[in-house]
Amino acid sequence: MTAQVHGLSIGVGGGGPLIVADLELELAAGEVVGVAGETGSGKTTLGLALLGHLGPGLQRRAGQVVSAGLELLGPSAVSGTQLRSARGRTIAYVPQDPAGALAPHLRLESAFAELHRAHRMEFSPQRRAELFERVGLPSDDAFARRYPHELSGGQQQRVAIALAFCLKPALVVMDEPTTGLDVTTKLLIADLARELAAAEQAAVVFISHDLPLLFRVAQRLVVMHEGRVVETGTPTAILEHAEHPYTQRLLAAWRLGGSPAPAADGTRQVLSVRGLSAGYGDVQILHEVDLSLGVGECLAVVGESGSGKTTTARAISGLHAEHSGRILLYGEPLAAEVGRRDRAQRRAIQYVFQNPWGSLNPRRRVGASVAITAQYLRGLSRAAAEELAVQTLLDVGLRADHAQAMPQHLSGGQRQRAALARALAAGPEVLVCDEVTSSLDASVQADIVALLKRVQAERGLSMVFITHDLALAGELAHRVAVLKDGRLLETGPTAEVLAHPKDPYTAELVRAARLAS
Amino acid sequence: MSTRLVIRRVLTGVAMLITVSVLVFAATQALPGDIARTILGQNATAEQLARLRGELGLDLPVWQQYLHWVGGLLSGDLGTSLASGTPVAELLRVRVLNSATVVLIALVITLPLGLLLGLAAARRGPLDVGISAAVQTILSLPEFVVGIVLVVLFGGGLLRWLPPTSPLDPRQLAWNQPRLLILPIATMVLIALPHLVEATKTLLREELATDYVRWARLSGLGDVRLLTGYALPNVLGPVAQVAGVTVNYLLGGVVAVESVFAFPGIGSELVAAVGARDIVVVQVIAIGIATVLLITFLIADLIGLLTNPKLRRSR
Amino acid sequence: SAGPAATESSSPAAPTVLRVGVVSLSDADALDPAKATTTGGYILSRQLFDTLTEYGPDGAWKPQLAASVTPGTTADKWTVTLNAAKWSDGKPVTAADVVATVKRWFAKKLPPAGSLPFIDPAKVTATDDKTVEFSLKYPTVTFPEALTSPTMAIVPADFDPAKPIGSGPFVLASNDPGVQLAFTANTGYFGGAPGASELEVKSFPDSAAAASALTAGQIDVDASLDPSLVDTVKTAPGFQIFDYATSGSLTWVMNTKKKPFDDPVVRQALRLAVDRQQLIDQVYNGFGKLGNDVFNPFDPMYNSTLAQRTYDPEGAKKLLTDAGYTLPVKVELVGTNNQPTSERQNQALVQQAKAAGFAIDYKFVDSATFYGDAYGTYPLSLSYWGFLGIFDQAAFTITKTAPYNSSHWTNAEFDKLYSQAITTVDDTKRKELVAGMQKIEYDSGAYIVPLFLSTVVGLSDKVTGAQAYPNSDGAFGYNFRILGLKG
Amino acid sequence: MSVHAQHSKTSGSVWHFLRRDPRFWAGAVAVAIVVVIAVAGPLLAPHDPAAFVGKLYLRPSATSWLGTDVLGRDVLSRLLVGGRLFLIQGLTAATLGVLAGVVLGILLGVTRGTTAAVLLFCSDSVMVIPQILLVLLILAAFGSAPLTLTVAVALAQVAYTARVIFAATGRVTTEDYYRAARAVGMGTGSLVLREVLPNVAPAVLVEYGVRLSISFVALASLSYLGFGSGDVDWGAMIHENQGGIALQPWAVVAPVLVLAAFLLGMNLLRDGLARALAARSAR
Ligand SMILES: Nc1ncnc2c1ncn2[C@@H]1O[C@H](COP(=O)(O)OP(=O)(O)OP(=O)(O)O)[C@@H](O)[C@H]1O
Ligand SMILES: Nc1ncnc2c1ncn2[C@@H]1O[C@H](COP(=O)(O)OP(=O)(O)OP(=O)(O)O)[C@@H](O)[C@H]1O
Ligand SMILES: [Mg+2]
Ligand SMILES: [Mg+2]
Ligand code: NI
Repeated sequence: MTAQVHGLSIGVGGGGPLIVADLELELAAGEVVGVAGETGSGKTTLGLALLGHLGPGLQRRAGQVVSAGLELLGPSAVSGTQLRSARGRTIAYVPQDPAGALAPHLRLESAFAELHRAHRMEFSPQRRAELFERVGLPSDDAFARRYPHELSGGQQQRVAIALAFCLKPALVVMDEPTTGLDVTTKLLIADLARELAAAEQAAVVFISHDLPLLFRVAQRLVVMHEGRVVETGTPTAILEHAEHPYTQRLLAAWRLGGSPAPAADGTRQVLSVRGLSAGYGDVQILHEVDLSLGVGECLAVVGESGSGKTTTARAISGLHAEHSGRILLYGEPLAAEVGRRDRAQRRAIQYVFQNPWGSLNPRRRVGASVAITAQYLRGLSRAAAEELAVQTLLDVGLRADHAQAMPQHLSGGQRQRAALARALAAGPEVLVCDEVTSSLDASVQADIVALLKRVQAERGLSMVFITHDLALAGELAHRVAVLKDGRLLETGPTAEVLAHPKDPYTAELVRAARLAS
Repeated sequence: MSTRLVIRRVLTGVAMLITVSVLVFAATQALPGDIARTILGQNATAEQLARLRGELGLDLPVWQQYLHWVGGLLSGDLGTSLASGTPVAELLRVRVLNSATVVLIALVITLPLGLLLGLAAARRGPLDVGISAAVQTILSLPEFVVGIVLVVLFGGGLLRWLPPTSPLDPRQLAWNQPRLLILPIATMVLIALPHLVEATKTLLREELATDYVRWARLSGLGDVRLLTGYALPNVLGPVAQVAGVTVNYLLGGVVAVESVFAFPGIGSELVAAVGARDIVVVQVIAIGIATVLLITFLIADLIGLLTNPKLRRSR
Repeated sequence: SAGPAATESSSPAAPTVLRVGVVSLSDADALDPAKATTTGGYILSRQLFDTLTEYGPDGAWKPQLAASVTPGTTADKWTVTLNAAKWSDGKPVTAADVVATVKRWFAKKLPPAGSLPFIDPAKVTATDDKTVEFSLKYPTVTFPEALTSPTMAIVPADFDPAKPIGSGPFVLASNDPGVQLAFTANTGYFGGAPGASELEVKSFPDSAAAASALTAGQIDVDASLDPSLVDTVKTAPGFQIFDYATSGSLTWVMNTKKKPFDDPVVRQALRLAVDRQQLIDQVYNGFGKLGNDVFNPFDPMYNSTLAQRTYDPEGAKKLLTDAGYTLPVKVELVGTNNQPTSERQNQALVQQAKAAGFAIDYKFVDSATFYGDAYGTYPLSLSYWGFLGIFDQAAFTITKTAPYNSSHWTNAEFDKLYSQAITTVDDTKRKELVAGMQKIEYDSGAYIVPLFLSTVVGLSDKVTGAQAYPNSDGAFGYNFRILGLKG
Repeated sequence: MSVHAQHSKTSGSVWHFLRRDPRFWAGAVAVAIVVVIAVAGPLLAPHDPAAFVGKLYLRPSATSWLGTDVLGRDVLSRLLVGGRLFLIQGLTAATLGVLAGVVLGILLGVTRGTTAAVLLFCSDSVMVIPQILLVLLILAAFGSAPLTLTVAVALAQVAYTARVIFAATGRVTTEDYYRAARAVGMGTGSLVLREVLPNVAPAVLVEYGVRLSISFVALASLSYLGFGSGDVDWGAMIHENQGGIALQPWAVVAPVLVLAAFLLGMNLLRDGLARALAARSAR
């Protein structure tokens, strides 16, 4: 066994809550163990414990961690120099955000040199070149002399992985090493972890909340929930007989699938965008984008991060006036600036924001936030608006008393529902949903998607659904538009685009989405 | 890329200086009554007044007066004191030297000391608690109180170690009269130090909490190396900027400190000039100090730019 | 009656540096003595130049650059003979220089011209190298006294203020406006070499700074010691106090053009509302001489028969109520820092007058504002006056034509007595007339002269030669030539 | 993504944090004592602060507990009386300055555009001049009457507050809830009142604390430099009695102590508040 965790409990301070409870884990050389679990379930805490590190204010309550024959946590744990020399050398860590984790003032080769120096080892450029080659980076010296900020995010992550494997450690802990990367790079990194584990004969702990990815990378899976391991086994075993309700929910969310509700009348155009170009200051982001949306239809706008999805959404909603081109509502051109649109127009198009944490005024009760739309856009009296607000909150699956809560007292999923309620309270015809699920946990994501489907069907809404997840698009949208670098690559019925992508980029996206499932 | 940033920064500085000069100039316009009469006194004849107005350009439209004034400053003609009729340049020569001596010596002491104390305080512990308490206390006190406390302690209140006032002999260079400089400089250092210590501490702490330091720690690097090899190189730029701000505190402190110690510098001259409503002198001092500060900030920012690793290029 | 008492220390031994602290030099210190209006200007004048006459240590005038000043049979003809003095460039001081100086005052309308209305510049003639004849416009018995002011220093015929060549006991070594003046002794001074071979006059922003510099050994003489700080100096080992009463005073000016001071009853009442002894005790730490609302006790003509006015708040109230005023009578007092003790003296008045039925609203303004456009319009203010003979004082501040009469008080009877007295050569007769003038002032004038200030000087024990100059402004009348250093 | 905010139930009020902050309470007590002295002082003063109670510079005695000052007045009584106007002036200056700065900052932050950029640049330029210099410049131009003094101190702060509030407003206007409010068609006035103001309020509160301290420091300094109101106040007491330090140190030390206690207390109070607000908004 490369590493063993035995009966480990970690808590906050002396008497605070337990963050990791009664944890058992065994790791063998060459094996990749995936750790899944929702946010806050204790994944990072476990990962760091494997390096004998506890965050500030955390305390070991019971149990021990033995890595590569060294007791790192426990009653007779090593400390000082011994602990220091074990870290980086026998147990290595790959951080979540490589952009922040690579020291900005060190060239890549200096980072390697520093690591060797810390462990009093001779640094050989060959080893570095070999590792760079293995992780798919240029192995030449010129590249090694670059500074971290001269690399792309994926390249930075690979450098971090190379560094972690550099001193041939027995155990590598990778904490969400793929967050913030696009789908293709994500898969590359996952494959890399698997290859390296086998080639270097190291045990790898791969932490992620991306279940599909873990199924792909891990030989063994550990599902954590509220600090406890609730499920453990091979991916296939878990897929087939998940026991814990939480795991079942996760799996259900993932398998959700399904197809969109039939569109009410796909032929009449509610909204059309003609030759939309937009930018910020001197930088042009969108180039001549054309979109159209039929009544009751759901159009998915898909694209990688930075492709201009949010910008498009804002332009449609009149929140980004710096644009040219025309936006038509039932054939009527809309003013660029929301303030210049009339009330009926403002009411017709409602925007649900990407990030639920910033979209509700933190100084206003949720109910009031919802009521304001009804007051302003429907001209209701205050009392009537508040009544409607409560009703709408109930509609989106919240409780009536949530109207009196402040946004900070709601969870992310609840907030997103509240934000949706705010949009619905206006009685809109078009709902613009900007990655409404991307900042939520997988299980919550599924609920929101189901909710959207329901309200769309019930109210006969048209919807622009923005996402970077093609699979999600398939589930909800009648048609898809693919954006890349601010240009419209292709557009068409969802099924058709998924089945026969015309553009190579779309094909790539489709392939990645398939691989993930 | 980098040169463009530098040029941009320099141009901003110049634009700021112009703005400041306009504001300072505007103060003259606010002055009640007739400047020419103020200079020449109540007995001046109409011709005398007219002649002086011509000389000072008081008959011109305001914007021409401004250009006249700025032109004068640029060509070294700092104008004539309203209260005394002496050329301002002559009036300030010795005082500028004196103040510069004190400020520079204080700066030379403050910078390394501030960094050192900041470094010491960055590591939590009893030292940090002590330093922080002292820093907080001094930060909340007016500058003159710091000076008075030193006088009470060392300048005759309790101990008679040092002269409580600093009447420099203008015929000698200031630093040839060290005993007279000790208390003013000590006060200046005490005024400026806390800002630097506090900023260095905060910057270092922020740096030590970054992901890359944490990762380096998890890769087995030692504490000392983390501080000197990782945190320090990355705070030098921001610290240079803070050091620039330190000059701001020193120059502002000059007013109160020189008054406490009866020190013949621009600060005490400023107070006297304000008492005499000698706006010409006040303006020259204000513009002078603003210029020095803008240049200091410029240098500090350039150091910040040059040490910013994000702007480094591999080649 | 030649030079001062400097002869005793004329041995040219090792250089002795006398360091004098004053409050305070200013940027406005003029090198042209005729334009001197500041402490520094007076100091420069006294060290670099000489006046024809000066007030001596006993307060009486005596010749200075002049060897003698004698009237003719009437007081409108005066003959001045000169001492054998030399300018610092080695040329002798001649009668022509004196004539040129006087003509310069009038040609350039310099302040002395305003103070000497009786001189006709066309009728000032040099009869030989050392003799000048003055034919005055009208008889003036106070001619010698009138020439004592440091602004009336004699300068060379080709005088250039940028390079001040003078006949005085010192020559200028360096001048840093507002910071320090440095002088070296004029060893060939006609009155004997000064006691110190070098003189440094250092500026301090306030008396406290100067006092601590004295006890810290940074200066040898604190020329303007605030009386409140006397004990700091006295208790420090090696230092002493030298003090003497002078004719200077901080005088309250009641503006008779403003209510309520247009009413003489109110003026008398306020005079009773001042506790003069308490002022001396509290503000001046016991240093000072009681004042009686008329000027210059050191003038031989001073009317000492007037009853000393004392604090009588009840009397004041009675005067006011009898005149139909409802108490308290509201008065605005405007003050500035024209002397270190002005502010305190004003504060004390506010307090004292409260008991006498006055509600004084004290407004402090900076000195530029004080002497600005509103000067002369304040109902009540505090002015620094003195060091003038009774006639000069009257001519400057009391008579109808006085240039500095900011009280705007006029009295025909007073003016008549004044013009009679100024032409009366006979001493007893003149004294009678002056007594009449002062009685009028005492009964209905617009000045409150609460006390005469003492000059209080802090000295290191090493300083020798200190003497009182009661009729001169500044420590020793700024005659630093008399001081020496021992050891 | 990385908005893993804790779904903690203890979002807690500011009080929740302040209650357990000993430094905050030390500051609060110090400030409270000084404020009580300033407000009730005139009632407590054993003597008329302008009356002569003995010779000048007397050491403390049974009749005058802190001795007498340069004019023989009771130091304790003057100390007790000297705070009222000082506090009023400081409060007024800070309030005026912050009000003006908040209005300016929010307007600039909400409108943006060229005018705003130019104004902002001007205010940034003003900040190059040390504050005391700025105040003195204003005094030189307008004279040093007490009201001018207060206004000058207030004016010297406007740029700083405007900067801070501008930044805070900027943070609000780039938030989605602000966009949402714009999208329902709220006018600028409503946006400012209903969206911006409530959310910059904590920043305003902290800024007000900072400006209060700075106003008091500036006023005390000016008073010490001789540009005070002319009435009894602590800065002026230090100034007029500095010469007598060796004779009667209490006349200087007492106002220095009161001033120091007050200003230090203000700082502790403000820092405590800032910490609590930060802790709350960290959620
Ligand atoms: N130093 C600490 N002090 C107090 N609580 C902590 C500390 N570190 C973590 N926690 C808490 O412990 C819980 C688990 O944290 P951890 O970072 O291990 O979660 P995670 O599973 O990695 O979540 P994520 O997916 O968001 O990264 C969280 O609720 C967190 O708030
Ligand atoms: N306020 C802004 N100022 C300048 N550039 C901006 C601004 N907002 C966005 N951008 C830039 O515009 C581009 C498109 O941004 P946009 O937010 O539309 O992307 P997106 O497709 O929504 O990405 P994501 O999936 O990350 O939300 C990006 O390169 C981004 O950096
Ligand atoms: Mg984590
Ligand atoms: Mg987006
Ligand atoms: Ni995440």
